[in-house]
Amino acid sequence: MLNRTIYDEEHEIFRKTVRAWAEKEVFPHGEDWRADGCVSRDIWKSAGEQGFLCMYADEKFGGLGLSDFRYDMILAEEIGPREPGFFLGLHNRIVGPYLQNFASDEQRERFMPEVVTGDKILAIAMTEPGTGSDLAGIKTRAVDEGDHWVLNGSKTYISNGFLTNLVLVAARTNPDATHEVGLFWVEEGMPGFERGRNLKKVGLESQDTAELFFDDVKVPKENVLGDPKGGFKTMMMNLAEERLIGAVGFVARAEHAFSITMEFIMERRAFGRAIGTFQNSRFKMASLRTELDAAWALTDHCVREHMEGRLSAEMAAEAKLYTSEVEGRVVDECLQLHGGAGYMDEYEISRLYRDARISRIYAGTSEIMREIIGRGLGLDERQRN
Amino acid sequence: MLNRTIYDEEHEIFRKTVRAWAEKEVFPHGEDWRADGCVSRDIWKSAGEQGFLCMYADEKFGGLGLSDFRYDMILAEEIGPREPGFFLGLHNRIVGPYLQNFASDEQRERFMPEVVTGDKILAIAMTEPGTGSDLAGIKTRAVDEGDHWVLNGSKTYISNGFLTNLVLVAARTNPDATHEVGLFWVEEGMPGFERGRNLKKVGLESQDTAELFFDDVKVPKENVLGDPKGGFKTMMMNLAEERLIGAVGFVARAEHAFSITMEFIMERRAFGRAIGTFQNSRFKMASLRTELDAAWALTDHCVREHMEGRLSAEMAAEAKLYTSEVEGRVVDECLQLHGGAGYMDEYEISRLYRDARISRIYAGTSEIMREIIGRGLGLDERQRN
Amino acid sequence: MPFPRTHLEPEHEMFREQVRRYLKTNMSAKVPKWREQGHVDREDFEAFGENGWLCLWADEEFGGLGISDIRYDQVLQEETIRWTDIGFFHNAHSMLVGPYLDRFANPEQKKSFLPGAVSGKTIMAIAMTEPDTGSDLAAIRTRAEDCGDHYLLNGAKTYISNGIIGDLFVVAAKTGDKRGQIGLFVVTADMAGFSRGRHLKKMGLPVQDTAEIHFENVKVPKENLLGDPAKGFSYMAECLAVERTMSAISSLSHAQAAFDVTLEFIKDRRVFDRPVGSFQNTRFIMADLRSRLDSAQAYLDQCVLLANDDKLTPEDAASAKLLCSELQGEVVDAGLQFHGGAGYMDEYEISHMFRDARIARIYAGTSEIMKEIIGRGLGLGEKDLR
Amino acid sequence: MPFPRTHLEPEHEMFREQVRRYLKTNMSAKVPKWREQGHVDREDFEAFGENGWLCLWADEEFGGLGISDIRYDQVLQEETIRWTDIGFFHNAHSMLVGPYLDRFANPEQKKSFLPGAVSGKTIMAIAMTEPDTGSDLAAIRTRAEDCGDHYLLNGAKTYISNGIIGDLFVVAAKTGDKRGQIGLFVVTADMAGFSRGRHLKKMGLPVQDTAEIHFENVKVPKENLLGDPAKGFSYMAECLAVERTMSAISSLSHAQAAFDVTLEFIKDRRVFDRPVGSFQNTRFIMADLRSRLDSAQAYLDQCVLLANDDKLTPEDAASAKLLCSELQGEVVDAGLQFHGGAGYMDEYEISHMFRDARIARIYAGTSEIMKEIIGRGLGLGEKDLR
Repeated sequence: MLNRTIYDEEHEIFRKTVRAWAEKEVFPHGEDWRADGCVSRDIWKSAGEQGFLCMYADEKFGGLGLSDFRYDMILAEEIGPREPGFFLGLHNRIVGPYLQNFASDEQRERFMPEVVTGDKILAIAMTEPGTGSDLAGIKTRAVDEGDHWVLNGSKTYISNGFLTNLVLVAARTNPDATHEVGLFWVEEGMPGFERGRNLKKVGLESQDTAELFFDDVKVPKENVLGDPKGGFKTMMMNLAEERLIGAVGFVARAEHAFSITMEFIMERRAFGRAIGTFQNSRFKMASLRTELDAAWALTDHCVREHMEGRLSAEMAAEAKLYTSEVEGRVVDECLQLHGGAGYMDEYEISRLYRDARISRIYAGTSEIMREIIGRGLGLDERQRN
Repeated sequence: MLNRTIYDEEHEIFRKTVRAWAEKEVFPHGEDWRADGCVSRDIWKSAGEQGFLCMYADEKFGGLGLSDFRYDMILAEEIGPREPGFFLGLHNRIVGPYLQNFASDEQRERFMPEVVTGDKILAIAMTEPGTGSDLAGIKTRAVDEGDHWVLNGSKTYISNGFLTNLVLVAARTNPDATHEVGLFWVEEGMPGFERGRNLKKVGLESQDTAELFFDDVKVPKENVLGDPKGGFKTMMMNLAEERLIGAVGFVARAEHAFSITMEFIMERRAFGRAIGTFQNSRFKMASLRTELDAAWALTDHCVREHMEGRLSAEMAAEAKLYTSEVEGRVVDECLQLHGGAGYMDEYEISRLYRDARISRIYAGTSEIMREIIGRGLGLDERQRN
Repeated sequence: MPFPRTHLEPEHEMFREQVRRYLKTNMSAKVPKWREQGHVDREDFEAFGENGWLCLWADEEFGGLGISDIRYDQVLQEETIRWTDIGFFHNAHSMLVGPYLDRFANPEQKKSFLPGAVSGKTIMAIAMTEPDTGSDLAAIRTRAEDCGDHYLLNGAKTYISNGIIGDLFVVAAKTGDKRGQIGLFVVTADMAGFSRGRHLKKMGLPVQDTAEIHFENVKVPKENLLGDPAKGFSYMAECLAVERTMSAISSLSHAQAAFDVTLEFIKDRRVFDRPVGSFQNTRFIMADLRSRLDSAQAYLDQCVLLANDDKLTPEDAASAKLLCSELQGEVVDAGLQFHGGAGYMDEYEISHMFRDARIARIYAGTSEIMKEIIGRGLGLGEKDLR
Repeated sequence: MPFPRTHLEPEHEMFREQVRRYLKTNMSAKVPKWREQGHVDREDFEAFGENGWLCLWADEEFGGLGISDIRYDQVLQEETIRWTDIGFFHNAHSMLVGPYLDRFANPEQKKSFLPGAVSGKTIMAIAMTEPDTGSDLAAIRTRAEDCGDHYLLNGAKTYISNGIIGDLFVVAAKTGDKRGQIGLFVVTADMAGFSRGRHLKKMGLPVQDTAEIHFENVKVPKENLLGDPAKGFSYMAECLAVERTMSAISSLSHAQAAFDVTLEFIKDRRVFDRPVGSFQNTRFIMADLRSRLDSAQAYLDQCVLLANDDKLTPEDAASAKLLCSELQGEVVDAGLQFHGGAGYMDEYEISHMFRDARIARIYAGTSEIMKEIIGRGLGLGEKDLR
């Protein structure tokens, strides 16, 4: 197994804290949360109390002023595999950075304190029914009415969508220009803002994935994030980090699947032998171990580059693509090694298999990643004409 | 493309030197050497003059006293892909270390100066007809005759086997104990030591791969390397480095294949477009780019660990397995993107494809690597009984 | 144009029409209810029975049609999967359990069990697998002790399909201490000491009730022993080729249906102003799957003909099962991927197909067991080749 | 026991015996010589002609047997590959070039060209591909200018199989300026202005002579035009389904032979005190390949029957070609791997098979083109689906 060198001593101390907290406060609730279709609001507040939310926030907002990405990696590694519905990464490293980096001082002052305590749970609403990865196709409209904007439209597949009380919504601000998109902070309780169903899905049962509806929602001008025409550009600026935190979670889940499978195949016997000792099992596990280690090496390399501020969008796409594909192969082979047990809910591998299936799709499908990487290589008709 | 961070400035200066020398002295001879079935003796001497041979050798033997593995990586990266038959890595990082680390002072004094100048070209003879990766199955025998040993047997698939004038030969020293093996320095000109055919193969045409025969060869006791019963242990100690230098060469060749294919597909047109701009081409290249970068990340990580003296045999096996498999996929897809041209000798990709096919086999097949990794995981019946 | 299937005659296609019409009219709409409750209803088996579609092979004296041409079973399975749900396991009743009665039951046993099996009043299941045995059937622990006029049955079974709604179980139990000394017994749910354990929750196949069952001092009358009490193992081996062919049929039907659902979706769903299906990557992957589906179908149809003539080798049945279940896995995975986020949502059929398919590479013998069988057939068994 | 091939009748198997006996006795030993010199000998074609094995479909008036059942060609190809070398391209002569004469030549043309084709005195080749065109046939540049009683042909072709020993070339040339306006011409090697370029060196298929050919003001008499001067493109399309079926047959025969060579090797070669074949990993991979070979064979044999009835669609021929060539690639790769270091050495047959196989995914239309064809057949073409 690859000897990871990215962490220092303080990180490992933090890891122990996280692990102890999660064993006590998070993991025991898994079954209930899966039945509820979402985690509890309390666990968000508990995470806030621990200082696990948006650590980079200024101390005056209750944050730690700590922007070291590795602490969020540790959260992803320790919590994600065993409680996949608790989307700390989304809050901390996907939506939070918009508030931290692109919001007005007034917005930061207004929202950040509760974002740090966990009273406000963040979400971002881009996808619409029928658009998928194609952001240029969104139809939600925002019309400038002088001192406020009026928002109309609907969004779907919104993670944290059921619990969120502060959601950043992408909407077209010019009916004639598909690329003019604004980002709006929409708050719980704004008239006309409704949640639809908490969608049932293949996996991630404790993650609330919802539809959101906007029916003449009046959004005050103070809630616009940056340039109301420049939302696309803003979204692009955060993509590398978004994909990277995803990648960490994917490898971590695959690693967990590998580890419970190791236990299973050394314990379970068939034809008089532990099934792990059959050559086929040994070879499969050896191949998976190798792919996992390549995935860790690539991910950690990208994290280092990211910390140096030089991770390209293409490299982040490579990390997302590679780790999610490795994860898919790992959970599939690991389930197979469980035999019939692997199909039963009572064995964790069955949940990991179902949870993992979205990784190749969300935050940009594998196909979109290949487009990004391939265009980065110059393999694009449009660039040549 | 992955931003490799393993090299410092002095390495890049060295790279330029190597590249300039190779462009002038090595690459122009490719066609002749392929026709000859081996590189010239002169090029070995030229490399020696440049100081490229066994840099770690003590200055008193003409070496540089420089053990930094990265200089040999650069040789592998710069020369291997374009002149695959010039096995510097074998000389410097596979056989050389036996002389450097396990030989007697007398042997080092006797052999190292000419090894550094390139007058002596090194080889190692383990494999026998019918044994393959199974070293315990070797049949070559050495019998202790007091002041010398008498060697009888034959070896095959010996790289550098035609040019070598100093070959380290593994032979059983106890007819009753398969694991008692000694290592013997056999020199050109010793009576009874004969070379067989320079074998024709799928690729690596300029690499001399030969059979060696030993018919009552008298090997003086001074030519025994270490404990005549402990050869196995010695061989095991150098395996990590052997696999690592292989891995570097495999990724480098794959990278070269990728790069010439990029050129080809942007130039060659079909149906009115550069073939690289078809989505299928773009996606394939994106996937290969990703795998290549994972391979570099894994390899460079392992090199760092090796330089710290903590690379495990299993991790080295992972690097060898992963890089050779990636190389195989890369050359195959790249050839495919060349269409009919890819099958013709005049296109370099056809040679790379043929050269690469041995990577999954030599220095331990992929199957052996999986055995090593899998046993390292504890998935081994024997360990459990 | 679909690749022509030459092994079906006009009468099979007429049968298909009849089945299809019935399923579309009378059963398709029940699927959501089945999924909700976790099993089909007894009336569904009975409806199949009334149509004459259960145990087609059974003699007319037992109410059957005496049709041993399994192309009819193939058609029935293809249509069931396309128009209802892959979890409606009437085929397991008719073609997995049924053949044990057909081949090994004596005339009295047939008289007493077959009429209920044919009418659907008696729903049948097979109980082989035990906790911890998996594919290693010789290692089962359930014991049947010979007590003169009856056997005393003790043990537990798991992963039993039709385990909740089943009335009649063909149970494998050790009848002696030698490895593989196994007998087969007909146990009915009304016997004292028989009980059902948990209705197991699983990743997919919600319509299929998978359960544990327990035997605690169940007195099984000797009349309920099938054939020789020591030959259960070879009886099972005899029935496995047909079971695996049926499993392959289910997998391939499911894969074909998933392919069609996906093809429709990608022609309709647009992204970047174009239908998803018009992208070269999508087109190439669908093309590759299409060619493999056709190839698998041609092979499987040949296997069906061979099975009809009792000439299908265990190796070939294993090949068909291996190929079709692996292909099914690839089709549902690619199909879900091309659905994008929608594919992960329960409201899209492909999400159910993805979950349902994962067991196919495991049950009726894992892919690994299939490879063992085929590989040994090549003379590569560890014991044969030294 | 091999999977039974039901599409062959006793007469085909008798033919196989006859061919096999001849090849083993008279030709197997020539393979090293062929490989050394880079082509077969004219006498080899003539020997085939004497046996009646060239252009089986040709009418008796031209010396042929009038057999249009391509199962005979399939058997011939299977035996050629197994007992001689995949690079002996008599099949290209008979079934790739021949059909152009069969379908589009007028009675005078047949009278003048077929007797030589049937006897093997005239070795035939087809010249389509040009430098830089690859699979995009509509983009060729060779021109045939109408000069009243003859056409003036100028241009260059490359990758021409039988290019060195060929006497008669069916040449595709532009007859106008519209994209795809192409005519087919019979050019013989003795015409002034015809010349051969390099005998191309390639990775494998050393027995197959692949060459460039050049046309410099070649006067081709009008009598040598096949059919309509503007319809060459659709003629080629018409012949492609059979060409691809033949290509699939070659690939699969080669894959079967590579499988058998490997199976024998791994039963014999020992490592760690056991035959290589007895390791589970080896057994599983061989099992997987065996099942896919059988499945591909069942499908391909169905395609052959459809082709016999002229019912094989271009999509199905493309599927067969895609599947069989990809499978061939996997079999030779795994086969070489299981040979270990020996597999890399020329003295082991698998090393030749590995090198020979790599072109199969490229020629007769690359795998990518096959996927385009199949994908468009599914309605996923960029132009059809908007």
